[in-house]
Amino acid sequence: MAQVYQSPSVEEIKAALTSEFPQVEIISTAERRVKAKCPREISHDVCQFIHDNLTFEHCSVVTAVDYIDHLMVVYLLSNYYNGVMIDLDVDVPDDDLHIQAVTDIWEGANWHERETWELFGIVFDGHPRLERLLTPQNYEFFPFRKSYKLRSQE
Amino acid sequence: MAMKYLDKYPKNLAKSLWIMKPVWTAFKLFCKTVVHRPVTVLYPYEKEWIPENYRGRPGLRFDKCVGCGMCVRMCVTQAIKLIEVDDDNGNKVMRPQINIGRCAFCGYCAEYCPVDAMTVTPEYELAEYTRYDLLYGPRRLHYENTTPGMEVKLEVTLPSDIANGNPERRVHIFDVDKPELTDSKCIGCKKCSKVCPVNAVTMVEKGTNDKGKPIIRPEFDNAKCISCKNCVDACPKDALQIKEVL
Amino acid sequence: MVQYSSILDWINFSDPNANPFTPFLSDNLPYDICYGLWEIIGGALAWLINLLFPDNVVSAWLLDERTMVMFALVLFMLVIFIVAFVVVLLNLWMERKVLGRLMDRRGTMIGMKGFLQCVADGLKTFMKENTIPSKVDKMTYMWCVSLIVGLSCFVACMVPLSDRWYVVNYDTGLLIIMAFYALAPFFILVSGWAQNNKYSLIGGLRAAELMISYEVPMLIIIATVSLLAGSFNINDIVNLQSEIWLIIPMCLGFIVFFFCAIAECERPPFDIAEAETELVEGWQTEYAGMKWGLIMLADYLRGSVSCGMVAIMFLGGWTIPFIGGTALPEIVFLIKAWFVFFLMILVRGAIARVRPDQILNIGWKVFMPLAVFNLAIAVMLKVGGFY
Amino acid sequence: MADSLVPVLEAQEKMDTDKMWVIWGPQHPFSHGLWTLKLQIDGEFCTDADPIVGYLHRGWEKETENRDYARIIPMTDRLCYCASMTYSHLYCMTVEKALGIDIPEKAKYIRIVADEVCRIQSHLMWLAAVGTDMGNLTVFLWAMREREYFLDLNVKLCGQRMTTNYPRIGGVRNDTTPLFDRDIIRAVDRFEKAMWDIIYLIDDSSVFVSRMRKISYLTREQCANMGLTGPAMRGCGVDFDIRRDDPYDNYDKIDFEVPVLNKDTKVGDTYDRYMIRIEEMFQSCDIIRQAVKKIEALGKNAPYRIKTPTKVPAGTTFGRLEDPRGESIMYLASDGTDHPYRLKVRSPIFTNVSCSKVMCQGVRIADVPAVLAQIDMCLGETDR
Repeated sequence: MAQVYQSPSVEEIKAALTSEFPQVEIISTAERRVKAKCPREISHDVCQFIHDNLTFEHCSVVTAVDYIDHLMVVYLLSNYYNGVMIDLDVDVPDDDLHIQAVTDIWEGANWHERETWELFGIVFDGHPRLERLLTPQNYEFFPFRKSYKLRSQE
Repeated sequence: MAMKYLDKYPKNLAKSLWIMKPVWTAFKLFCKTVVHRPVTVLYPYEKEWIPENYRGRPGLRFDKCVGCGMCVRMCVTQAIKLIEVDDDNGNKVMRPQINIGRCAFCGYCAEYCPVDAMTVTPEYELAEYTRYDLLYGPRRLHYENTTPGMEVKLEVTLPSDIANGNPERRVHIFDVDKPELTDSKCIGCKKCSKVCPVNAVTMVEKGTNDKGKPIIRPEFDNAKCISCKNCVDACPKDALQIKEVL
Repeated sequence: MVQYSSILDWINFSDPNANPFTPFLSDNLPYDICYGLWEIIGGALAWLINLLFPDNVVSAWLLDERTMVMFALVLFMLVIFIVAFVVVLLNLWMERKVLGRLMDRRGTMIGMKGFLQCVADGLKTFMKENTIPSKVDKMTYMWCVSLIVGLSCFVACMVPLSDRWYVVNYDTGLLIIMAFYALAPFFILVSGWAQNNKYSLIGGLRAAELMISYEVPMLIIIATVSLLAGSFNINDIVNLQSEIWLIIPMCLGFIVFFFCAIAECERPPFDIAEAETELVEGWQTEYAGMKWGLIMLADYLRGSVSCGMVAIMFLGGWTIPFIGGTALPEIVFLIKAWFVFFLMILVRGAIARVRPDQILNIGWKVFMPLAVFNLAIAVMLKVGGFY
Repeated sequence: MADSLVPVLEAQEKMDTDKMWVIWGPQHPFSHGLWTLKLQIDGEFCTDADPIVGYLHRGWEKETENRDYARIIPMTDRLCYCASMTYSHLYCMTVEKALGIDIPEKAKYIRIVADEVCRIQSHLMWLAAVGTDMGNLTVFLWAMREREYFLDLNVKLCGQRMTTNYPRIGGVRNDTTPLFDRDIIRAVDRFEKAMWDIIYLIDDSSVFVSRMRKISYLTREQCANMGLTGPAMRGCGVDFDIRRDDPYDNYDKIDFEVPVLNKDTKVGDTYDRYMIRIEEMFQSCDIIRQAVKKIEALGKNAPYRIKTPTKVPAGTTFGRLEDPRGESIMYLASDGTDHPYRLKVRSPIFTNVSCSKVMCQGVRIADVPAVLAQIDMCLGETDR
């Protein structure tokens, strides 16, 4: 087990993430902000590392952006000791919309993942209850995809 | 700094005699409101004071309006439509008509109006018997007691001004953004001059082309221009662009 | 039969006490009024019938002493009920107005400083459609309402306004009132079950538990008071307080009885049976329109009964210390009852709804020992010869 | 938590009691808005809860995708009727971050003032709701009365009571109106006195306090992990406030205390969550006083709004802000046009209400409104 950072600084996060996971790419850093990108296969491990070793106790947002050729799952993770936030982007290919759920790490991600599933159709593997939350249960389409047009967009 | 409430509470409830203090507090207010009047406003008979800048229904000063359609463009709920009406001289002009039933009372039409013809008004009692009555035509939009305070000025500072150390100057956003012509794309169709509400676009001949036909190009009178973007929208070849000054 | 020519000959004003069939042993003002009223109405009726059909049996029957008493009693019931009803309307008006002022608003404002609003609301509920949910136990659903409302009206009429304004003057007057007062919660429980609704069921169960835990201290207090008076007769209890109100020696008892009375008529803050935020309307959830209006009326009737009981038992009823009776003892009594009601409104406005388990805790762990302690004080007073 | 759960568990062991699902909502006096709480009850105790939301889902995020940036601001006001100012502030902040511009000092302080007015009135709305949930209408009306003074301030500042439409990308809509400084200081002073009446009514009443104490314990770890944010979280020992720890818009230049309870024990009950909000209102008053002084120091003619480009460069960014109810985040993905490519709103209540399952376990039915009142439900932003 790697070192546990209580209240890590931006530089420490950068160093720890890249040393633990070589595939993680730090896109940019700013004051109290780290933006990183990681491949889909290790996303759960990265999240586990961020939660356990970097003391990011709180998962603010799990959401997705539809870039037509691929979808991007975004995790916004926040630290309660110094207010640092990690913006973790994970690309999911359009033809295989599966990603490991992080609900077992952060209970708070539960509803965010449900919402992302029902609006974008990204299946979170290992999620305890992947049901429709905001939209009616009988919907069979995913309304927030770019392929779903509003009447005014047509 | 100290906490004002957390320093005193939670406290021993036996000291406040369990429920005697709240009952006493309530009784004090009862006595107070028996002597004085309660704070309630008897609405239909007496009304609250509302400030000049209150955002009620939009108002229009008919004579000031140029019919540029900026309000239509900015309206968040698409409540505004330009319709053709007679002005005082009997000419046909375009003026906005507002469907109050759709209006969100955001005040954008007044804020972005380049000639300050649109205002906010303090009128908020707008119930009608039919939906048709909710359509406010240009004449009906006129509000009698319009004061200068009801105009919403769009006062912005340019970031470049702040960088130059001159942040005091405030400019009307429409004084600086002007349309710009990409000469190679222009086909001289005169559409921009037709749609311009203030006749700031004049078509001038800039020589002749190799076939001997005259080249007509628009020329912009920047003093007249209110940068309403009508010419930009009307241009079939995207030859016109608003140049944003920052 | 004597031949009378004029209508005035048919109407004879006699002393009701001279009638051998008079049901009341002492002076009863509403009965006297009704008797006089019936003498006019019955006499006129008999004269009219006699005019059409001379020498008939009906006219003679109408002027019979027993018939007079019967019809006078019918009128008497009407008068008593209407007075109780008006008192309740005034209570309702006062609650709305005082609660309004206490919350910094105005309360009702329609007609006569808002009094007519209560009438309008009552009329409105009567004009509503009579709906019965399809899955309720219809019969139980309906007769529960009638029983709750009927019993409450009954109890409200039983409370005497003065020594000359009463329905019965039994030696066990206080017990009778309490007995009927405690009956209604049973039907609340039954109606909660009959409505086939989870909210109603929980509400009904809560009403039952509330009744069980608050009836006991209440009855102990009543026993205390009657111990001091040596009688359950209301007149005796009032006469006992001709010099000093019982609230002074029995101040603990007053507090306990006051809160038990609030709980007993399910007024906020003890309205767990119809706790609005949790149980929508509790056991009244499925009642709508006129039935709901009647239940509301019953609630306020019970409220006014509680106030009357407190006024009789602790505030000297219709007498004023050292002065004794006044020309209008009814008004004195009502003012006292309204004062108690005002206190109830204050408590309602100031504190929140109490949780069911807390209510049981207060009932059994606080009020019950206090009531017993109060009884001990009363026994000591009695033994010491003060009463 | 242990205290209240023990009787339930014992009862389950001793007798085989039937459990009952009671469905509260979508129209129920306790739910401030349209949502459903399915409660599994065992006698008087709740053993499970399942919140259902979505009745008000308007596709807000999708709708913003075909509007230009300026015309989204009135829509942000409609996210929540209490915290309209903070949401439009958050939106403008996010777009400014995407544009990479810095707004004038005066605008920042005006936004702080507007935000804190919004926070106070939102907390007062919550206090009113607590009053009705506990069965006392007096607290409701007194709190609403105090709230009116702050809504009047909104009218004076931006012309409307609730849908303020005040912050703009690059500043605020209009300068503070004449005498606004005087009015706001008066309102705040008055409020600080009048607030004590409500406090006497609640905190000095054994009924109110005993109904909130010792129910629905949450530990610090639970709060952080479940995503419970805002005053509810700070009542349970999480010492975190975005205004202090991740400051935005000059909050770092203002001196204020963040009320946190149970820092040592790391477990808090409903009453702790209640107390935090009351103290926050007093702290907001202090912030308003300081910010108004700063505005006065900047002078009358200082710029308050700068001109911004209509097109936002491509990329993703997010803004974070301390809403009255917790942490709200807007995530913006732009593609270089004048429409957002995707705008995601992280509503604090959306996550807080998902905690209601844990919060309701082991409490009595009568406690459920008191426990869930601390979430301060608002469905506009939950369902979006």
